[in-house]
Amino acid sequence: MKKALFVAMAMTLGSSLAAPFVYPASWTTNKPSEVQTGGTLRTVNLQDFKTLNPFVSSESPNLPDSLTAGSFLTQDPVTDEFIPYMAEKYTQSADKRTFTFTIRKGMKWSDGKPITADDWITSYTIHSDKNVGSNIYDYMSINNQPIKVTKVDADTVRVVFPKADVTALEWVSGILYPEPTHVFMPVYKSKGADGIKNMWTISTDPKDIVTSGSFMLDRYQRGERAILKKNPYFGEWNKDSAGKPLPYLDGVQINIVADANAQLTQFLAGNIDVYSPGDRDKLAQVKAAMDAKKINGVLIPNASARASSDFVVFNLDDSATYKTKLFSNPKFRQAFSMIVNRDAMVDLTLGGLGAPTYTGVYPVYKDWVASGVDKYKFNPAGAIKLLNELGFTKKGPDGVLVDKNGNKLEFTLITNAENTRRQGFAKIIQDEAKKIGMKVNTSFIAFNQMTTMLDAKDNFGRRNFDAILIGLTGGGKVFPVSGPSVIECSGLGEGGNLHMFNQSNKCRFPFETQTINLYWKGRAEFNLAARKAIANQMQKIEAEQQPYVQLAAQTVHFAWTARTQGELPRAAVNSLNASTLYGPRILDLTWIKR
Amino acid sequence: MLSEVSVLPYIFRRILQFIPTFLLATLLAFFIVQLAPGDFLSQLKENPSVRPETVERLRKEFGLDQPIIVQYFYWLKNFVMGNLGQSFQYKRPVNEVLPGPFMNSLILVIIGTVLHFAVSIPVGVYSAVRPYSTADKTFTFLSYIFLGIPSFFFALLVIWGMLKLQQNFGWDMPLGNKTSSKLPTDISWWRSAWDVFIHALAPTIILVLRGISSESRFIRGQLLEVLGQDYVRTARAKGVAENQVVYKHALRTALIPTIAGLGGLLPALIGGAGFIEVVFNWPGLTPLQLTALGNQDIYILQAVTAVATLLYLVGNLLSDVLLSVIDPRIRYH
Amino acid sequence: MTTTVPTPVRKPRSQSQWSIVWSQFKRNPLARVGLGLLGLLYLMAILAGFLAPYGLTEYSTTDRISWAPPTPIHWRDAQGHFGPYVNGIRRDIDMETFRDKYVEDTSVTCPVKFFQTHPGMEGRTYRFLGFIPTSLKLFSVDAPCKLYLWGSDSYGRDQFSRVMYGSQISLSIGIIASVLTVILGLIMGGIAGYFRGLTDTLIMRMVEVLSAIPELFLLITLRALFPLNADPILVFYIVIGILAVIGWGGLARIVRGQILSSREQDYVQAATALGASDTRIIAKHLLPNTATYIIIFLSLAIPGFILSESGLSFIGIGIVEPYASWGSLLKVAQDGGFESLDARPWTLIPGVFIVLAVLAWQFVGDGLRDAFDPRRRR
Amino acid sequence: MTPQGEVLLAVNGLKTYFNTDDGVVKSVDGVTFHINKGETLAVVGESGSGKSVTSLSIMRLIPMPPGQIVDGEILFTGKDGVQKNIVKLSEAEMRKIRGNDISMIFQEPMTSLNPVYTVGDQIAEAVMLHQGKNKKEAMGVAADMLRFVGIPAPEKRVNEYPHQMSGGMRQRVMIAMALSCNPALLIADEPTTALDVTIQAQILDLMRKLQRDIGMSILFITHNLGVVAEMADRVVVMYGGRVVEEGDVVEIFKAPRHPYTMGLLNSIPRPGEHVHVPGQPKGRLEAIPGNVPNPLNLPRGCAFEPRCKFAVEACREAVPPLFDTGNGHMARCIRWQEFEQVQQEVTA
Repeated sequence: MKKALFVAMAMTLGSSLAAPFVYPASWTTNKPSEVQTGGTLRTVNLQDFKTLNPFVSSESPNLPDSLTAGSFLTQDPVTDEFIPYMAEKYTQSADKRTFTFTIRKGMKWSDGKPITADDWITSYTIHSDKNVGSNIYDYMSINNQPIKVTKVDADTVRVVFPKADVTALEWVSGILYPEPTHVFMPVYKSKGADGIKNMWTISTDPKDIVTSGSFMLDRYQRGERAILKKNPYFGEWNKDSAGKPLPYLDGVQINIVADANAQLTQFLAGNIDVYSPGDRDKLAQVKAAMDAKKINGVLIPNASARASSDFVVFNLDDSATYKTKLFSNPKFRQAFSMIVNRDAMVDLTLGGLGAPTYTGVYPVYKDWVASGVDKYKFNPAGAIKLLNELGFTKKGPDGVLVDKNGNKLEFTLITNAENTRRQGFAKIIQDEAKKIGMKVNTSFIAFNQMTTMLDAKDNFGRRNFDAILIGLTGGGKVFPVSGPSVIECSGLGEGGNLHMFNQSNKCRFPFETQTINLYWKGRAEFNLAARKAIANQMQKIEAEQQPYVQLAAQTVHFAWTARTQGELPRAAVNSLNASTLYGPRILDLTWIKR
Repeated sequence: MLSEVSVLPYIFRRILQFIPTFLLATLLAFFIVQLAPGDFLSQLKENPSVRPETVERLRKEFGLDQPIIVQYFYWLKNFVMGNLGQSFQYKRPVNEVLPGPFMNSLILVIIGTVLHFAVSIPVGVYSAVRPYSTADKTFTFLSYIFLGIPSFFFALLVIWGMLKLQQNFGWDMPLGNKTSSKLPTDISWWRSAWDVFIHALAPTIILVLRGISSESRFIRGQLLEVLGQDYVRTARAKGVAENQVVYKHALRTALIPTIAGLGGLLPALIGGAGFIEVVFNWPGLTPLQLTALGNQDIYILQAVTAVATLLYLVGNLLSDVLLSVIDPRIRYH
Repeated sequence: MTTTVPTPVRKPRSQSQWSIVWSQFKRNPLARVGLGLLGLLYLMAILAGFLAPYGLTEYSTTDRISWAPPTPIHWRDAQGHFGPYVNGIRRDIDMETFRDKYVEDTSVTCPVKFFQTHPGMEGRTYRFLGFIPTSLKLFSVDAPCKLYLWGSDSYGRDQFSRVMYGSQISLSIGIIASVLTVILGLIMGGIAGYFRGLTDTLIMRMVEVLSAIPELFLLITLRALFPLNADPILVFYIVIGILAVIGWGGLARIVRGQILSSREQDYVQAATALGASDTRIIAKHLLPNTATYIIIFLSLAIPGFILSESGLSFIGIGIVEPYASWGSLLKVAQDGGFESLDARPWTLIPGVFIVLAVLAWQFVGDGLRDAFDPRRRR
Repeated sequence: MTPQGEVLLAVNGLKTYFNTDDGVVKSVDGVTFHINKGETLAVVGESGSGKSVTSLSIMRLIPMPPGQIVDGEILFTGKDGVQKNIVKLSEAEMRKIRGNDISMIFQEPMTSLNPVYTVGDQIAEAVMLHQGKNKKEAMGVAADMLRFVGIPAPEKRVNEYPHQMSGGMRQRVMIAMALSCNPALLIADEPTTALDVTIQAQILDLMRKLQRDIGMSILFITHNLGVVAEMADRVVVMYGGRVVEEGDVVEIFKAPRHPYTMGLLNSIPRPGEHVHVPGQPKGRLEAIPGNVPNPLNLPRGCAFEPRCKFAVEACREAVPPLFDTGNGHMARCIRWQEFEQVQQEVTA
C-alpha cells in the first residue's frame, strides 16, 4: 500500500513544525547531486494568454494553472497513485463520499502570506457563483447535486460528494485549487461577481498577482511571451529528494508562437528548449537537424499515442428519414467500420506514426483498451455482405449501390476545414467507400459550424447532417472510458452535451441505456480491476454497436535541447504525463545544464 | 492652394460623407459574421462539463439572444461612446485587447509604407532616367518575378533561407517574433526599438515586395511619360540641369497618381500583413482576427473592421491633402 | 503634345486600330514571350487529360505510395534494348529519419508506352477537347510500375497529372473571375456613371465599403455563408464568385469616371436629344469608350486572380478535393513547411507554374497596354 | 555664300539621325544655313521636314538615344563673343548656353509650362540659374519680364499657376521666360500655331517689338508662310531633312526656285499676287499632291521627286545639289533655271 506508506512518511516528517512536500526521486531521471540550479527554461505556447484570473480563465493551457501549485492531492505520474500534496494527510469515509484533508503547514503564497483552509473555501465559493461564470462552475456539482466544501478548522477542510465517485480523487487534486483569500475575498464581498471578473486581467501589474506555485509572473508581453520568475516561498515547503528547495530554475519563458510551422522554426533556430513535433514532417525536420548537429538535444519519437480520438458519428436521431433509419441500423455502421481502412490512414495520413483505434478509450491508456474489439476492422468484402443484407444489392449506372426502393447509398461526411488530418481521413473513407459502391461526399467547414450542426435543435427537431468526422480529447486516468455528457441520452439541451449520435433527448437503443448503467457503476467502483472489467464491457458494446466509428490515433513525439534536464523516466513519458508547455517533465524538477 | 480656410471644411465634409460608408461597412461585417452558423458559445460543446443552462446564461450575458439589428445598434451606440464592446475570448473590453495588436500591425505598416516609397521611387526614377539599361532590365525582371510568387509561399522560402543561414553560419537571425527572447528584460528603449525593427524587417520586406514591384514599374512609366512632356523640354531649354529636370520638374507630377493611391495603401497593408504576420509569428491584428473568426468573437471582428474602415478614411484624407499640396490644379469644391 | 521625334510613318494605307495594336504588340519581345507561354500553358490545360498519365485522384490504398520522388527513366536495359523504361519502386518508412525511402526494384521493368488507351481504368477516361470520351494517353506505364514524372503527393497521386488537371482550374479561374469582375464593374460603374444622383452615391458607397472591410475577413466569412455539402464543382464557382464580388470596385470606379466625363460629350448629348434610351446610350455610346481600358484590365486582373486563388487555398477556403488547382497543390508544399523544401522539393513545381502563368499574363498585359497607348508606340 | 553682316549662328552640314526599330531615320541630313545678328530667319516646311529637329539640334535637346547628331557643326557666338561649336560642347557648357544665350519657345503654350509651379517660379528659375540672382531678386525680374511682355498686374500674376491663364497669356509667359536672360538668339518653334488668329497677331507683334528692343536674332520655325512674310528677313525651306531653298524673304516669295516652295506658296490663300507655277492657270489655289515621304525610305534622288510635277529622269538619279541662283538665293532643283525663265516671261 504505497498510499499509506506516504501518509506515514509525511507524518513522521510532520513532527518538525513545517513538513515540506518531498518530490519522490522517481519523478526525474536525474539524481539530486547532478542538478545545477538557476537558468531559464524557454518553452512555447500556441496562443496568446488571455487572462491571469483563475475564475475567468477558460483556455488550455492557461497562466493561472501554470502558476498554481496544485491542490490537496497529486497524482504520481509514475505510479498513477494519488498522494497527499497540499494536504498533509487525508481520510475517506466508509461510504467513500467524504474526504477530510489536513492542510500542510508552512505553505505560503508568493507574497509571503500563509496558505490556509480558507483559501479552498474562497475558491469554492467564488467558482460556485453562477454570476462569476467560472469555467469549472459545472464541476461544482454532479448531476445537479452540489459537491460540498467546508472548513472544519483552520487546518482541516472537508469535501463531501453527493455519491461515491472514483473521479472525486481527480476533483480534489486537479479541479479545485486554493486561491488567495486575502486578495479575492475583500473584492468579492464588496463588489461581488463583477468585481472578481475585473480582477487580474492580462494587463494587471504582475506584482499584484499572488500565486501558490513554483513560479510567479515577472512580466507579460502581449502576444509575445510570458516571463515567469521563481516564487521564493515555494522552496520552503517543496523539496527534492535530497532536501534541496525547489524549483531548480530561476525562471521560465513561455513564448507565444501561434503557428505550428513557426514553432518548428523557433525550435530549429535554438530559441526554445522544449518542443513537441506535431506531425511526421516536423519530426523529420527535428531529427534531421539533430543528426546534422544543428541542434544538440534529445528526441523521443513515438513516445505514446495521443490522448485524443478521431471518429465518424452518424445522425441517429428519431427523425425517421430514409437516411437516419439506415444509419440507425447497426449493420450499416458495422459495414461502414469495415470500409474504414485504418492502416491506410496511419500510413498515408499519419505517415506511419500512429495506430488504428476501435474503441473510444484512447490507445495511450494501454491497460484500459479492451482486447478483441476489432471485429469490424477493414474488410470490404464483409462490408458488401452486410450491405447486401440491408438490401443494397445492385449498382446504378453511376456505380452507386441502390436498394429496392431506389434509394442511393450516398451521404455527406463533414469535418472541419482547419484540420488536415481529419480531411485526410475523410478522403480515404471516401475513396474506399467508392470502391464498394458507397458514395461519400466530403465537406470541410469551420469547426464552430460543425459543432453547431451536432447540437440538439429546438424541441429536438431534425438535425441536418448525415455524418461528421470529429474527435474528443481530455479525460482523466481514473476511469478513462467516457464521460456523462457523452453517454447520457436525456436531459440534453442547447449545448453542453456530447451524445452526438442521438439528440432526440431519449434513449432510442437498448445499448444506450446499458452503457449509461455500466458507466455510473464504474464511477462508483473504487476497485481498479473491477473498474477495468466494467470498462471492458462498455467497450465490447461500443465495438459491436459502432455508435462512434473510431479511426486512428496519432502518436506524440517529444524533443528538447541538451541543456534541458530533469525529464520523467522513460517509462512514464507519454502523452498523459506530458505538459503542453513543458513536455514530459515536472517543471519544478527541471533544471538547465551549463 | 493649401490653406487652412479651405482644408478644414473640406476634411469635415469628407468625414460626413464617410459616415454612411462606415455604417454600411460595419453593419455588413456584423451581419455576415452573425449569418454564419454557430456563435462563440458553440465551442463549449466539446467540453463535457458545461451544462445547457450555463450556455444559455452566457448567451444572455453576451447579448447573443437579441436580434442582430438590435445587437448592431447596441454596438454602434457603444462605439460612438468609445466602447468597443466585450471580447468573448478575453472576457475583457475590446478597448483593452485591440491596441496592442493594432500597434504591432501599425509598426509593420509604417515601416512598410516608408520602405514602399523609399525603394519604389528611386528604382522607378532610375529605370525611367535610364530606360532599357541593364539595371532597368534587371529591376523589371525582378519585379515581374516578385509579382508572380504568392507572398505566403515566398515568406516560407525566406524563413527557410534565414534558418539555413543561421544553422550553417551561426548568424543570429531575427526568425519570426516581434522581439528577441534572448535579450534581458531591462534594456534601454532604443535597444528594444532596434530589436523590434530588425524583427520587423523581413516580414515588412515580404509584405511590400509586391507593392514595390508594381509601384516602381508604375512610377517608371509615369516618369517616362512626364519626361516626354513639353514642360520638361521647356525646363531643359532653360538650361536646367538634368537631375533638376527629373526631380524638380518631372517627378512631382509623375508622383501624383502614386499619391492618389496612398488612400488604399494603408488598409491594403493592414490586410496584406495577414498571412505574413502568421508565418512570421508577428503579434499583429491578423492573428487576433483569425482566432476571433474561429471563435466568432464578434466584437473583436467589429472593432477590426471599424479600424480598417477608419484607416481607409485616414488614408484617403491624407492622400487628398497631399495631392492638394503637390498639385495646385486640385481645389476643394 | 507635339512630337519632337519624328514618328516612323506607318504603312501608307490606313490601318484599323486593331491591326495597329496587333502590330505594336508583336514588336514587344516580352509580350511575344508571354503570349507564347500562355499558348503553351492553355494548350496544356486543354490537353490535360491526354498529357496526364494518371487520373486526377488515382491512387492505391494497397500500394501505399507516399511522397514518391520523380521516377527515373532509363534508356538502355540490361539486354541492351534501347527505349525508355522504368523500374518498379519499393517504399519503406525510414523510422530513423521519418522520411519515405524509395528504392528501385530492378527486377521489375516496364517500358514507357505511348498512345495507349486504358479502357475501364478508374479516372483515366476524359473528354478530349471537352467532348470526345477517350482514355488515350500520351505516355503511360503498366502496373505494377509507376511513372511519376514530377513525384507524388502523400497519397501517391501523380503530381504531373495533378498539375496538368490543376491547370484547367487555375487557368480558367483567372479568366472567368476577371470576366465576371468586368461584367459586374461595367454594370455597376455604368449605372453609377450614367444615372448619377442617389444610384451613384449608393454604388460608390458600396465600392468604398468593399475596399474598406479587410479582405481576409470578407473572404473567410463569405465562404462560411455558402452551402456546406456543396458539390466541389460548385465550390469552384463559389470561389470565383467571391473573388469577383470583392474585385469589381476598382473597375466600377474607373468606368464611372470615364462615363461621367464622356457623357458630357457632344455625341452623347446628341443621342439623348434624338431620344435614345438610357440603356442604349450606355451600351452603344458610353461603354465602348472604355473597351481599351477593359482589355488591359482583364489581362492584368487575370494573374491577380490566379494569385488570389492560391491565397484562398492557403487559408483553406479554395478549391476542394477531388479537384486540384495549382494553388491547392502548392498548399501541399506549404503545409509540409521546411520538410517540403528539404525532403521533397518536387512539391514546389506547382509554384513554378503559378509564377509562369502570372509572368506570362503580365507580359501580355503590359504589352497590350503599351500597344494601346499611342504615346508608347514604337 | 557670303554672309552679310555678323554671323551669329552657322549650321554647317548638320546631320541628325534617329535609330528606330525599323531603321535609321535621317531627320536632318546635311543642313547648312546661318543667322546674322539681329536677323530673323524663318525655317519653313511641312511637319516631318526636319525643321523642329534642326532647332532641337541647335539646343542639343535631341533625346539621345534614339537621336544622335552624327555629323556637322553648329558654330555659335555667344554673349561672351567667343565662337563655339555647339556639337562639341560638354553638357555642362551647353547648359550655360541654353536659356541664357539661346532661348526657345514652343508651339504648345498650354503644355509647355509646368502645371505644378507658379509662372513666377518658372521664370525665376532661369534667372537664378544664369544670372546668379537670389530667389527674391529673380522673382522681381520675373515680374518685370511679365510686364515687359504686356501682362497686366504682373505682381499678382507671378504667383499664379499656368492653369489659371489663357493660352495667349501662357505664350507671353513663355516669351518672358525665354527673354529673361537677354539671349542672343531666340528659337521660336511654331509659337503661334496653337493660338487663335487674333492672339497670334498679338504675339507676333510682341515678338517683333521685343526683337527691336533687345536686338536679338530669331530663328522662326513655321509652316505658315503668312507668318513668314510678316516676320522673317530671310527664309530657309526644308523638305525631307534637307534645305531645298534659301534666300531673302522677298526673293523667295516673288521668285521661288524650287517646286516645293512654289507648292507651299500656292497652298495658302493670300490676297494679292500668286506665284506663277509654270503650266498652271494663274491664281488658282492648289494643295501639293501626295504625302511627305517616309523618312525611313527616302527616294534615292530628290526627296520631292514623287510629288513633283516637273520631275524628270535625272531627278530620280541623285540628290540635286544646292544651286546658287544669285543674291544669296539658293535652290535644290536641277530645273531652277527653267523656272527663272518662265517667271521672267510671265512677269514681263
